[in-house]
Amino acid sequence: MFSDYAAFIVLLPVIAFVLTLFLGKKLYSGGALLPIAAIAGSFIISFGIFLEIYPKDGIVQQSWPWFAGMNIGILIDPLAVVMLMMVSFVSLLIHIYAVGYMAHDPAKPRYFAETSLFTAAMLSVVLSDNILQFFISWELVGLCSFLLIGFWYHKPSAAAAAKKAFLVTRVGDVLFLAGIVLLYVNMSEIIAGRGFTVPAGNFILQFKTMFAAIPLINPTQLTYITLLFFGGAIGKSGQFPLHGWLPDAMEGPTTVSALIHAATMVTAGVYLVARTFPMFAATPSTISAGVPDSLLIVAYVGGFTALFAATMGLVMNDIKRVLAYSTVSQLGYMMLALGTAGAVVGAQAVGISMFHLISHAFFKALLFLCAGSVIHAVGTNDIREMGGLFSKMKITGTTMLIAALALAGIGIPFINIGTAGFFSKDMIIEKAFEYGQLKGDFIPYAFAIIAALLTSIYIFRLWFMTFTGTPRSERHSHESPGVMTRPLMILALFALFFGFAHLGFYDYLNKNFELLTGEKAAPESGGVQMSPIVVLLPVLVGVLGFLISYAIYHKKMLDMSKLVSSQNPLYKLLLNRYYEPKIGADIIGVKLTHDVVAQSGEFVDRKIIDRLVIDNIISNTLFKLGEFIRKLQTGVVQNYASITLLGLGLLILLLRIKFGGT
Amino acid sequence: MAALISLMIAIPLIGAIITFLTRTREQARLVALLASGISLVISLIIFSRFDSSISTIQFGESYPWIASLGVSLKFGVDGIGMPLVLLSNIVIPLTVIFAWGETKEANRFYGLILLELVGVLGVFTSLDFFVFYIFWEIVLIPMYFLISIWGGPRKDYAAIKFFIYTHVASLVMLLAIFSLYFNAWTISGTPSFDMFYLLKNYSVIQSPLLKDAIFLALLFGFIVKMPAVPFHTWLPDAHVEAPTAGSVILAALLLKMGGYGLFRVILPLLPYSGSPAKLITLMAIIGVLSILYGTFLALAQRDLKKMVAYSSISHMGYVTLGAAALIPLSVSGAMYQQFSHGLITCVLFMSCGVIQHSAGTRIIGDLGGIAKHMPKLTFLMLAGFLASLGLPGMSGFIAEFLVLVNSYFTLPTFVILALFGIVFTAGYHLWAMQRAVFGTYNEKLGHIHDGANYEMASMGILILLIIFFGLNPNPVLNMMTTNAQQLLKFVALRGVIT
Amino acid sequence: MNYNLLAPEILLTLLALVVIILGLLMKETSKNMLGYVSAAGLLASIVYILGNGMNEAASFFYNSLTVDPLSQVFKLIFLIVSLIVVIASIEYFRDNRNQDEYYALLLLATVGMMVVASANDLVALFVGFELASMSTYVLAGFEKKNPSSLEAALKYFIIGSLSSALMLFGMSLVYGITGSTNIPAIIEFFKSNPMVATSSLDIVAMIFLVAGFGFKMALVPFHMWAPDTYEGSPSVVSSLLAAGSKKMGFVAAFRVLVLALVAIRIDLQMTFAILAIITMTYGNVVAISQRSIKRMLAYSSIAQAGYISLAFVVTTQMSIAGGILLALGHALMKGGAFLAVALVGYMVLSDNKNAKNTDDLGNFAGLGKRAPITAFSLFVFFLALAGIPPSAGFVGKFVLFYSITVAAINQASSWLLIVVIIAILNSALSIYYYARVIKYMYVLPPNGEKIKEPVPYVVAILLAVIGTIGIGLYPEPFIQMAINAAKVLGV
Amino acid sequence: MSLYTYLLISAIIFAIGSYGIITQRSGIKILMCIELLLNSANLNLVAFSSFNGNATGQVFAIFSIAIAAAEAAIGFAILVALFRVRDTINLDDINILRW
Repeated sequence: MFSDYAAFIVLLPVIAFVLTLFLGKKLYSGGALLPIAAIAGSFIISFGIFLEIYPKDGIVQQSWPWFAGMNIGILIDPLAVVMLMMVSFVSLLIHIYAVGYMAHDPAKPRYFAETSLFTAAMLSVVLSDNILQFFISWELVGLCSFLLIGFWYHKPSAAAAAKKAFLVTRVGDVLFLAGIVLLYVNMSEIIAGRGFTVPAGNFILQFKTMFAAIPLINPTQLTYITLLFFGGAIGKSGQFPLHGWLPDAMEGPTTVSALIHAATMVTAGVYLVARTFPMFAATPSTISAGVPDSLLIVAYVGGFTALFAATMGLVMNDIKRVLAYSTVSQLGYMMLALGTAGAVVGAQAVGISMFHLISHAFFKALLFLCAGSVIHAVGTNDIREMGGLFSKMKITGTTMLIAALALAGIGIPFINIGTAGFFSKDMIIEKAFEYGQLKGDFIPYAFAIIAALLTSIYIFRLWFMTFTGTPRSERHSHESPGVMTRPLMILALFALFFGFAHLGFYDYLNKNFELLTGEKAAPESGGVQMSPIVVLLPVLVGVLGFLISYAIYHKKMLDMSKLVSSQNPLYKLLLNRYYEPKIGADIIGVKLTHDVVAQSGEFVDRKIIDRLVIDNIISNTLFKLGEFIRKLQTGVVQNYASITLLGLGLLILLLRIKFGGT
Repeated sequence: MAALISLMIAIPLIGAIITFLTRTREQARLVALLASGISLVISLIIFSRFDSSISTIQFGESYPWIASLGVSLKFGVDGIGMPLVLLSNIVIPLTVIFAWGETKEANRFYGLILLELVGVLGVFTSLDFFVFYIFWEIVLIPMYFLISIWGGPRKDYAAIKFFIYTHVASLVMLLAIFSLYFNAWTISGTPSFDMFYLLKNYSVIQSPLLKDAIFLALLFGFIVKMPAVPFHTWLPDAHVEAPTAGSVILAALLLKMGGYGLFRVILPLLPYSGSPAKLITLMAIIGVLSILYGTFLALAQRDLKKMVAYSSISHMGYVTLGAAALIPLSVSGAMYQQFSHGLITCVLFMSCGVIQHSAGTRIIGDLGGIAKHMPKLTFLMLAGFLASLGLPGMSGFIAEFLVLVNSYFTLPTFVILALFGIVFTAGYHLWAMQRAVFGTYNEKLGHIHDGANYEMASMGILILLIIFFGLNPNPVLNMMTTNAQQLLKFVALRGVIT
Repeated sequence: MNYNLLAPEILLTLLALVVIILGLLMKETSKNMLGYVSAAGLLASIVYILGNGMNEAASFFYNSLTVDPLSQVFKLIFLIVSLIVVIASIEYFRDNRNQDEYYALLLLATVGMMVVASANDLVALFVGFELASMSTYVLAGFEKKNPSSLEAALKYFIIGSLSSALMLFGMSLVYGITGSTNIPAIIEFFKSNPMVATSSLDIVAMIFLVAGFGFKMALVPFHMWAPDTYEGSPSVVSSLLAAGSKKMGFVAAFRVLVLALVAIRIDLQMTFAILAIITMTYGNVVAISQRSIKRMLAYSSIAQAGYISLAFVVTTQMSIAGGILLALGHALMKGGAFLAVALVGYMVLSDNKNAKNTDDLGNFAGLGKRAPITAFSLFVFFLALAGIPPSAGFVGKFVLFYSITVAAINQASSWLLIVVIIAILNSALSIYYYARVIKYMYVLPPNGEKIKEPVPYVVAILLAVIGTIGIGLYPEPFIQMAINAAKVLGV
Repeated sequence: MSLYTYLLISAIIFAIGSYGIITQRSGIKILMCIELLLNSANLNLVAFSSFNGNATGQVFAIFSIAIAAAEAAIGFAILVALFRVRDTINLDDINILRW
């Protein structure tokens, strides 16, 4: 029966949004309770649906025609339902946490309205059954992210960051839109014939129809479509080269970072690739017509981003920025999973990637909330001014440590005990290795394993610098209120134990596309026996990273001031984030677009077309002419007579010339 | 209830005359609101009775006028005209409400606004070329006064430039009308200015050269109104100098006349023109050029209102592009773009007006952080800007999506070019918001107050409409699609597009 | 032979004499009623013409005068113009001790024009021309204490008599070639022996005639007198000259030139096109830089002459009908406009007695507030002159330009199309200087308080407004009239 | 004497007249020049009339002579009036109206 109310998963938060927006001021704590209740409702419904469909391997499909042969609808399959539960659950916890975190903010109603609108949009992304609705909701989450990053709009940095976030993701969105355009054209060529009339009951952009039509789409076109989609994913999920906005997005409240820029929205890109995985999988796996296989590109971009972002994570001093880069790098892992595992085990890659996505959602949200709790207590983002907080903030410290362990993927191999990250991430790394064996191309694996090392280094650096040692600044600090710490604990539990669900999770998700399209998925590849080294290595690098950080930042065994100095070019490169902001914003954004193109256009418009042509050439000439001619009117009558006679003569002459006559 | 349309046109006319005669501004604005309100009600009645499944003229009326020239007062609406009639009747009352506080020569002001309504309604409903042309010209005069009486510092220049520019265009168009008229006359032996009749007989013209000449003359007449690059330079000046109400009407209704011309006149002729392929390419180039050029120039502007003006140019580019693509859904998308841009641009110009009024400047650099003191405005303005940059869920997205997606069938290259524009479109909107509205409050502005309630009310209504038509386009989109399909039957017949 | 059809001319002639005689007998103060008398006379003739026979056809005095639709239309134009001018003059010349002569001369001038309108013989044509010209010479100089009025009269006189001399010379040549002064006979002669018709002597004769008529039409290069005279003479007289006697040239040209040209089948198209284009461009361009409104109107009426003379370029029935329509419209618009200027002059003088050049642009500031009716009328006249619908000016231009376009299509001649486009650009350009005055009237603040507009002026001006808009709103009968008139020429 | 003699003479008179109008400054002289022009035309008329062998031309000539007289009268009247206010009939000085 829950599935009949599927629509309310989205509608409840929407209602909450409207109510909070308009009468939030009058309600308790800026009407925080409305969204909390609404999202709780969404979670309950999602969970109920899960309980309904899980036993009978069912999926929920509802759709209503919209306009021009397109529809809005609901599609809840395994992929969607797990995502639904995660989003609504994390969002719920973060909302509760926010009651405490935002307690002193005057603009609470706006905050809660926007977050609940965001939740609605995100849920709509997850359960939409067609690419158009997906795109629309995708844009809406982008909008909410824009609004929430710029929540403290009076801070210029925040306003700028919000703009940057929106614009950079917009680049991705345009690619995505282009992909949709291309897809639409192909689809309607196939089912509607030039998009004149769409046969009833058919909806051009519905996933079901799309997957059914995959074989009919020209492979090259298909590759373009998938690549363009992936472009959208790059934008949203902050993959290289569109990663720059995500660290800046930390200008927003920490809760926002946790909700949008760690757990949910940024994973939408991964979700998009997962959603349309059959199309990616169907792209020709050889270099056809000069177009490389989409999955390969996904793998490389993901892998590279994982490493690339991790390097920057090493040197950041803003606690949230470190986490931001870690998010980017983890998203890279997810992409990598889709790419490599996709090549190895086909559709099962979705399961692998999604599992990391969800466990990451838990521990990264946890990390952010801990960071928030620290910032809330200390009042700064700079870890150089923190230290020795553990004594004061036990709960935060512990939970954050758990999260760090999960992120580093610490666990005990072979007996399969470990944190969530241990299962999800190591699985990805192993698949990358299998991919290497299969394709004889170990580069992705290299990316993954090095990134894993760096990950554990920067995260423990963060933890040690924050919680151990002696306080490096005179800031009073205290443990956060219960309304904030309890969500931490709950998330910590998930970070610890979620991992054990991995087998069931994989099985369930593997059914996904077969449930959707009715075709059997690729047969279970009899898991290649891995050499123990391969299984062990990820954990080893994780531990190694821990030890390195411990040595450097806790025991202070070696002095970093050599490395950490503006003389060191490598350090500078990293600290300036590979000069990405300079290149992106200043050179491309301001210099090229604004100063060169736009200004020259302005020049052409105002100076040439307007001044020169309209004013000078046309008007002024006429005026001057008039002034000149009127001077002929001397006022002396004889001249008039002369001109009259002259004209007469001229006319006669003219005609004489024209027809000589006798 | 036969003469609904002529009633709808007559009432604002009468209202205008009464308004001119009123003594106090209270009377004036009340009369204006009443007249436009009644006209709105009538148009709603027509709209509700409109059958969007048939493409023929509905609520047609015809009265003889100049027999010897074959001119007769023919009125009627179809899927092309109806939405614009509705739009005009929505925009004008809201403009009156927005300008509720006008003090300078109120009776003239509101009277002129009503006259504009008369003019545009006439253009959108008249089916006789002669009458069409007359209304087309009449529209200029009130706008000239709105600019030159209530305008800004360079109002003289702007007003006269606007007038002469568009007047030349319409005169050139008149030449083409002459030719069509003469052609039809020689064929049938009896003079007639009936629009469809003239258009039908275009195909009979022998020389392809003449055909193209006529086509281009008409096209010129329309795209100058739209306006399309490179005939657009009158628009920024006119907008910058015009009073808010003037800009609103100019952008929301007068520009739409050009687009209406494309659908009403240009498309039926296109398949029969001398060299359709070339002309289609020409239109596509003009469309895309306007999109990109408008976008980049908007990016270059310092003056908020001027930026909005250029954004109008770029948005109207979609209309040309969609029309040129000759796919039913692209054409109806273009029509929908007209409708939605009509609503959206109102909000933008109203925001500019409110800011100008309370902060005393529109220069983006001189503003900053006004959100602090103008929360209501910020909310509505942000909504408007987002709608304008094509945020899904707002009417603008549906239009642009339809245009882009469907134009790709026939004009892939141009669509790809147009897509580039989108990022920068978002760019200048957000840039302006960030610099002007967000950030730290610029203390030099002194204490500024939020917009008045009537202003906020009319903007709010517009936003609601934008969202409504963004979520549920069908009420207007269906009738557009019906007519678009009917229009393009001939295109398909002639096999112009491949 | 029934002379009823000439009743208007006869009536007005007698009336003129009566007015003179009454003027001798009356004492100064009661002379004001003479205006009403002449107005009554003019009105009576208008009614009479409308009453019987717009479409009559008859000829008198050994076929030297003819009555046909063409003549009737132009008579109507002349009568209407004179009527509104007389009505306005009632105020303008109130308590002037010479107003009896004024009205007599005005009536005689009207008669002269009417004679020209129906002249069927070169002699009659010449006599009519001279009658009208001489009366108007005097009228132009009627303010005999005012140097500029006298100067205007003098220039008008000298150039006028020069060109009538030219015309006479031309006529003598024509007579010499054809041995007759009767126009139909002349046409016949040309038709029957084309050799002679295309002889250079004949062309010279034609050009002389063109000069003669062109002087009245104020066609470049025979226009030089017009601006000075219009500016200098009393506004009411300028109104008569611009609106009335100007059309005399056109009707004469229609009667003689068009037929002759058609007959001698030599194409002066190009020549006339060039003349027309130069004329309209000249008028518009120079009008832009004028501050004296009367002078601006003078130049604009030169431009209008250019438009109307497009009718000679393509001598089709439609084009001539268009020419006639525009002439009719122009009579109303220009006449009304000059009267409005006269009213402004009155206003300025009532502000301060000895104000110089009362028609300066500055005096129009805020006219919309000071004299609402006048301002609105002027607004209408200007838009009509610029050819904005719905107005007489629009209808005229519409038909005229239409006919040229058609000719261009028919002859597939691109240069004709260019001619139209230039004409169109011109009428767009003209908006510039009209709009400037409109701006002064409605945008700028007034420099004085509201005045009471004298009834006679208002009546006269409103008559013109009603005519202008009326023709615009219901052109049907006028178009018919024009077409019938054009039919007479049988082109 | 052939017709052309007459035409030649009248042409010469015409030329003199127009030359005078262009060059002379005094209003009176200009009036006289105009008379010359008119009379050259009259001469034409009469000559043509006798050679065409019908009287129309002579009638026309008589008409025009009468008219010319009237015209001259008016011209002098205007000049006199002008002299009263401006104390000159030198046309070069009479140019308040221009441009």
